[in-house]
Amino acid sequence: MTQTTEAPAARLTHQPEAVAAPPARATATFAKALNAALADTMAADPGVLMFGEDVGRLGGVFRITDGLTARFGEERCFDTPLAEAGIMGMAVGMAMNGMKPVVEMQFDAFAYPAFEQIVSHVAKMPNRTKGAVRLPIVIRIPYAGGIGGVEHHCDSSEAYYAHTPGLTVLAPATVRDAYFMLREAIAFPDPVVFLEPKKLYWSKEEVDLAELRRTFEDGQAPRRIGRAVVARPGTDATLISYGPSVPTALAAAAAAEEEGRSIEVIDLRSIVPFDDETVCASVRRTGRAVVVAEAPGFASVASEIVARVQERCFHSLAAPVLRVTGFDIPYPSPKLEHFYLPSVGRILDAVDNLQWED
Amino acid sequence: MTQTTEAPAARLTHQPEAVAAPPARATATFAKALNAALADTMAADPGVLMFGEDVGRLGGVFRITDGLTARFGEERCFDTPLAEAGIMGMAVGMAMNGMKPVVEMQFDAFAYPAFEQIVSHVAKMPNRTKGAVRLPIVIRIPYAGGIGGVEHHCDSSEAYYAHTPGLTVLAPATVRDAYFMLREAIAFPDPVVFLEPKKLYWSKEEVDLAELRRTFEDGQAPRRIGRAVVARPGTDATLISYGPSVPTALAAAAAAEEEGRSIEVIDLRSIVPFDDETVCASVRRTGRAVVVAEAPGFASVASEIVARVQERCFHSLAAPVLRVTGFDIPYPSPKLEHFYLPSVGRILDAVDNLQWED
Amino acid sequence: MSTAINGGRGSMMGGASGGTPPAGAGALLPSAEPVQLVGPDGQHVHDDRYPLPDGEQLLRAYGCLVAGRRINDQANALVRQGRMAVYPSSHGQEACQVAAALVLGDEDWLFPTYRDTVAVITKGVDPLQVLTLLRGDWHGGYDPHEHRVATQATPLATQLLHAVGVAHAAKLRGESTVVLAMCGDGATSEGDFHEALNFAAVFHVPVVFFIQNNEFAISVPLKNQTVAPSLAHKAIGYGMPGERVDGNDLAALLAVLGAAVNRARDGGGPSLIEAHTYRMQAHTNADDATRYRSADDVERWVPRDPILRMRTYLRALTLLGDVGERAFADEADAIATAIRKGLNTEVEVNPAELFEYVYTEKTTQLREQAQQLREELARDAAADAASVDSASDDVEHQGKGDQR
Amino acid sequence: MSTAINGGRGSMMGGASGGTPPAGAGALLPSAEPVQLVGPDGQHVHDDRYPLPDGEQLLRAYGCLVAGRRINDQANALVRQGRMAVYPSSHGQEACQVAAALVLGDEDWLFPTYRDTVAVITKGVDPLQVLTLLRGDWHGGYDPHEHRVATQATPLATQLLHAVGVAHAAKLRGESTVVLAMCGDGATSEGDFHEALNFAAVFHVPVVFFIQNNEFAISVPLKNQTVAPSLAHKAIGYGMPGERVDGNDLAALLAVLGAAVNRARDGGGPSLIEAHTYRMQAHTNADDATRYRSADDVERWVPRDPILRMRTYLRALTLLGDVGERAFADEADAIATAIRKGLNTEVEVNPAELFEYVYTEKTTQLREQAQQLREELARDAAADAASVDSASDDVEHQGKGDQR
Ligand SMILES: Cc1ncc(C[n+]2csc(CCOP(=O)(O)OP(=O)(O)O)c2C)c(N)n1
Ligand SMILES: Cc1ncc(C[n+]2csc(CCOP(=O)(O)OP(=O)(O)O)c2C)c(N)n1
Ligand SMILES: [Mg+2]
Ligand SMILES: [Mg+2]
Repeated sequence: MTQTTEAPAARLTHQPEAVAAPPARATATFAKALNAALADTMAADPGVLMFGEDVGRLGGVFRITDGLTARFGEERCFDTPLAEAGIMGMAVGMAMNGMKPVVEMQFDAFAYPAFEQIVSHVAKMPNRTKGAVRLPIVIRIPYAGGIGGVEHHCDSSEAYYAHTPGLTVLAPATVRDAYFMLREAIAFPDPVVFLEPKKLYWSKEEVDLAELRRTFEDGQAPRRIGRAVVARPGTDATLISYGPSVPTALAAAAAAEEEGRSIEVIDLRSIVPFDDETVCASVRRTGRAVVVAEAPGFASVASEIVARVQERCFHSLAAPVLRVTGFDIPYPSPKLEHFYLPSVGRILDAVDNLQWED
Repeated sequence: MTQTTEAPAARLTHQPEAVAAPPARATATFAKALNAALADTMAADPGVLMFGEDVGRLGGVFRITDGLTARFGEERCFDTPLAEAGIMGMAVGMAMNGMKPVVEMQFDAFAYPAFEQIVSHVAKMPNRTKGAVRLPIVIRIPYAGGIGGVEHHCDSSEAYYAHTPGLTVLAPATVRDAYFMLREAIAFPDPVVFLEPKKLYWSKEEVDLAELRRTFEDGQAPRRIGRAVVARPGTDATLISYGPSVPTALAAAAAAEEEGRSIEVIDLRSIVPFDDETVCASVRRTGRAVVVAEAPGFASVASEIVARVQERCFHSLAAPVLRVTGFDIPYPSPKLEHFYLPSVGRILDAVDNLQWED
Repeated sequence: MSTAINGGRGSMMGGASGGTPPAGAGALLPSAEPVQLVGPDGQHVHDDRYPLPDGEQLLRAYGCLVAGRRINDQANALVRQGRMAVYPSSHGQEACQVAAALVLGDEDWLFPTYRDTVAVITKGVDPLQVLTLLRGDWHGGYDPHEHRVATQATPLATQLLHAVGVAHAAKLRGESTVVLAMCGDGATSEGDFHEALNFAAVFHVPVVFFIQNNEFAISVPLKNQTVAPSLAHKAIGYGMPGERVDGNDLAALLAVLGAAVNRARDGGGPSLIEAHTYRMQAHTNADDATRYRSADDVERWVPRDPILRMRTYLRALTLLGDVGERAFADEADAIATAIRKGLNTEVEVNPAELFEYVYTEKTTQLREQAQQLREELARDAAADAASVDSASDDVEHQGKGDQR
Repeated sequence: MSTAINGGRGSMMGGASGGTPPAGAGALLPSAEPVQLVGPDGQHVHDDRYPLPDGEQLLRAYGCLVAGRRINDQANALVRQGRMAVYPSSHGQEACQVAAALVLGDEDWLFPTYRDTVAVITKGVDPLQVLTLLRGDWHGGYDPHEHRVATQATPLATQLLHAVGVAHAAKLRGESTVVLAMCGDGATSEGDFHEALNFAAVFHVPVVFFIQNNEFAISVPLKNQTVAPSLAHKAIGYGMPGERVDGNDLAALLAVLGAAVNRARDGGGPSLIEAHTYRMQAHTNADDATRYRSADDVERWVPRDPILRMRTYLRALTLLGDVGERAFADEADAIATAIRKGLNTEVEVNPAELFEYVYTEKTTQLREQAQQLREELARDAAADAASVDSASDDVEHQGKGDQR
């Protein structure tokens, strides 16, 4: 079954805000920023299509496509039959034939039926044809947990995509990045797996979406694909994170400050391509690093980050690079998920274990 | 399309041997050992079934199921319609209802249509039911490259499975292990992804398959699931490898010996569960390590090994743990694959880069 | 408390004769109109192929129908009260739910979806165990083997293949088990639906595929799902018979499903039954159905309610009187009360269990991780004990989760 | 050298009238027997719905047929000589191959499988580029946009969805493009087949699904693939018409496929055509068909050869004489010679290209890896130059690959 934004589970970490209430200053939720990015792109480029399950009249179970059918018509934003391989395969054909399809996989685990299409075609078609066929497809996936969702609704599936050459894998963590990165993804000539942390959908920032649009359309938004950002500067250790774990990492850094430790937090934003430069510059400065990610740790993106950092910054490291990740178990049921998710406490424990001499 | 063993591509690294010719001493190929393991298990346990595409009369495109239908009947070894999710899903139901299905996915990339069944059910059903439903399924996957295969026939897909909690992931590298590990996998109560390196199918060892059967059935074969093995002892550095890369690692160690370096080679055999003990004991002794694996390196099993080793052996390391893996590109076409595959030269280069003071 | 609302009895339809299985290719096509035996007005409609189940059977099934509706109502109430996260109601589809379970014997398997809670309970599973999933303590709350009811499948259509496997295994062992596998109209679009029907037909295994066509897949109406003459028309493409049935007509459902089960048990192979019904409520409580359909659309289905017509029919034949009605209502109340009580009792969750069932034997890695969590929780508990202020209750723990 | 064996002309069938599209649910079912217009004896068989294509068309198509057989023969020879790794031959299926390409115009797309090399060449793609895949220099050798021919799909049935997408995009832009998508009998069992047909029907897009039922999927005979009355019977389950055609009858194929293409172009939506044919050779040269079928089985199909009957027909009508036959044979020879020459020329592969097309713009990681390989190869070359003994030829490099 499927939970939607209207009445999320009682135990949600982030309660949805009443979207209708006009705020004193311009604020927007993560969800609304994505919605605006889609609308603005569709307005600007008639080749952009949005389709998937329930994305039409309903506006998607998370309302990310709210209003798009009404505004752009059923030919541009539409529901498909219930079949993910079908959605993905049709997107491949549309992209071959001049369109820029954006598809929504309703939840992370429901992208798995499309896995063959993603791995054997979306990722490989450009290479197979020596670039004669480019596939400007964006695969939007509401992903990861922390929303009290039932089984199959909370998988962190980024490793499957990040391991697959040919895919570009993004995971925004802020409202601004949600807007800019989705627009950048749709404009990108290659297929992008766009991971939307479900638990951040209702997070809010003071941003003016109209201003973001102008910034982007004026070419003033700096590139984010392949560019990590220092989300909080610090000097003693580096937390490397992305997507749903970034706010947790920031909270941990704030808590550490109270204990007198200055922690730098890096928000990767782009998992593939990976920004070695920003990450390594930070670790070389701090000499200590912890990778924070929600997916099970084994053979994960977190493993990759640890591997890269120790390969490249070995002599700067005062301690092994540690990981705070999900356990190597299936994502737990709602009442147990808080035992699973990386928490501030667990991150601070890892930081404590970075072999401090003092 | 599909290539079979009868007349493999002209440029194969390992040419198939004429199986019919009676050898002077008892020898067997990797393929024959797998075939014998299946036959012996089916003879011993009537609940074991073997099915998939072309595994019946044809005996599988690699002949691993040769003779099983003739010997055990069409009810025990049979062809299915051409649908991998169907094969996997039916196996789940059969396992729920008391059988021990062994399924063959014809080639690595052709297991992708079954990905949802594997990740959302095979891996999760036992946990979902608190152990009330166990799934003793073996998913045999002829995997990886080095055989001059066309696109989709040479993927190294182990990371997808190794990252998925609930799966046990094995990759034998020797004829003996092929026999023992397949038998152990079928006897195992949990689902096993059994990766058969295609390029080793025609490799040969002096083994007496009847003796292996007796050893196994007498309970004399030591457990291999979760147990790595030191394939070649050494003192200066450790090569950590599995499946198709083990022979390459061994060849590199042999070449290094000529240059005066003593290299230990570990054959993991079991990717999940991972044998930290054997691996870390070796690296703590040698102080240097290179991980060798054929899959693209990013977010791979190799990444995991690097991450674990540096987490656990940090203070024993004289140099960063390095990786020799496939590039982060789709598996190349036959005439280009030798540029992609980890080679002795590349491994020795990596060993050279382990910051030797001498 | 006996939780099986059919009292744990075996198949009501066992041995009852149903329609004769048709022979020949054309005969694989469904009838032009869905089979109906009792119309919305409560009158018997004659059908050559399907005799009306006898009054005794119908009466018993009617009791299950009343209980089924009560379970839906109670579950909805519990969601409103915050005791369950979400409930996909089968309100309006209870005739399908009840019939699917009642045509099966104890030796038969049921493969339900998330929406088929009432069917699962009718087959004998303890309601409280069923609702574990929705309460959020674990992914599945019952042992599938106990009543031969698979876990309620979320990934659409995947369970149909498991059903084929269970039937195939039974057939290989020469058992007489039949498997009834349920799915929705939306799920028929998935590749797994196709593969399941084809495998079942090729291996000629005893599976009855039962589609509850309730006209919606969340917000997507049937016309966006298929333009086939009917979903039952898909059957011929696999070489199995397809049949359509009024999904709000308990009598027709018992007859048609019963015949299909008998046919399967007698070695006649699989079949596909499409029930025409309607999802009267939102997809789940979290859904806002007003965004995609009007109250009028829903209103049209009210007179076709499955309980209403069966009640009219049974009362007209005086098989059902006030006393009987009261008895059924009391039975339903008892189940509802048990559910309410059970769900209002807080259940302890044990984090150690997270690592317990991933493998039969814990891997070294999971042993380490379990140990890590144990230590962390012990540290937290010690810290909590030390500081009166920072006592962490459960909600805190989850809501912020971030307190060290 | 002109490589298009139909001389790069547009659709032969453009505007030719075909069978009238049937209306109503029952009319979605295929005819009881496959449509046949010219029997194995070379005689015209009358069919009310499908007029015989005119002699001029048939003659031209016959020339393509002769060329198609020659291409299969030549490719098989090249595999035996070790110039190609493997070739999945369409020997015996050339009428399907040729018809699939000839019914399409330049604006139309063809979606072929690995076995459809002859169709690809007939649609206009340079044979040498087509055979790149099988020679092993790259995964695909031609630009799909040039002749509107997709890459030859290996993962079964996946391409059918791409075909739907291409058609959908064309329809949204109001173009008159039709897409013809091919697959085998085995591929119909895959979930993607189901999803593609359903999507095409729901979105009412101009796709003709063309199944070459050659009775085998590698070693698996049709009866293990389906027990449906025919594969074309699957069409009604999606609400599209299904049709069966003699797959060795070039005339019937041109008529039936032509009608389906016209229907699609005129907004009539998708359809499913099943051609009954036979895979006369092994699955590929690497396969040993004697393990699963007898020479007798194959022998039975020899008299039904598509070339034989069309030749008899055309010669009887004196549309084809010795001069014409010689001209066709010469054309076919020229193509075969070009292929042979091309494949006997060693092609340089450039390892730098490995990193070139994965992304439009190389990632930092790929730039690093490309650099690494460049350095490694430079070192190897230097080492080779230094040591006369260790000169690595290509085979060495791959065969052992392990020399430093
Ligand atoms: C593979 C997969 N994709 C998407 C979903 C999300 N989802 C849950 S229920 C649903 C609609 C199902 O409709 P239908 O099959 O008609 O059943 P109903 O809910 O009407 O009973 C969707 C899209 C899912 N559970 N599984
Ligand atoms: C998804 C997938 N599974 C398995 C294969 C391996 N395979 C290649 S061809 C083939 C048989 C296909 O049979 P059919 O569709 O009848 O086409 P034909 O070869 O007869 O032309 C198989 C099983 C594949 N290519 N793709
Ligand atoms: Mg529905
Ligand atoms: Mg075939």
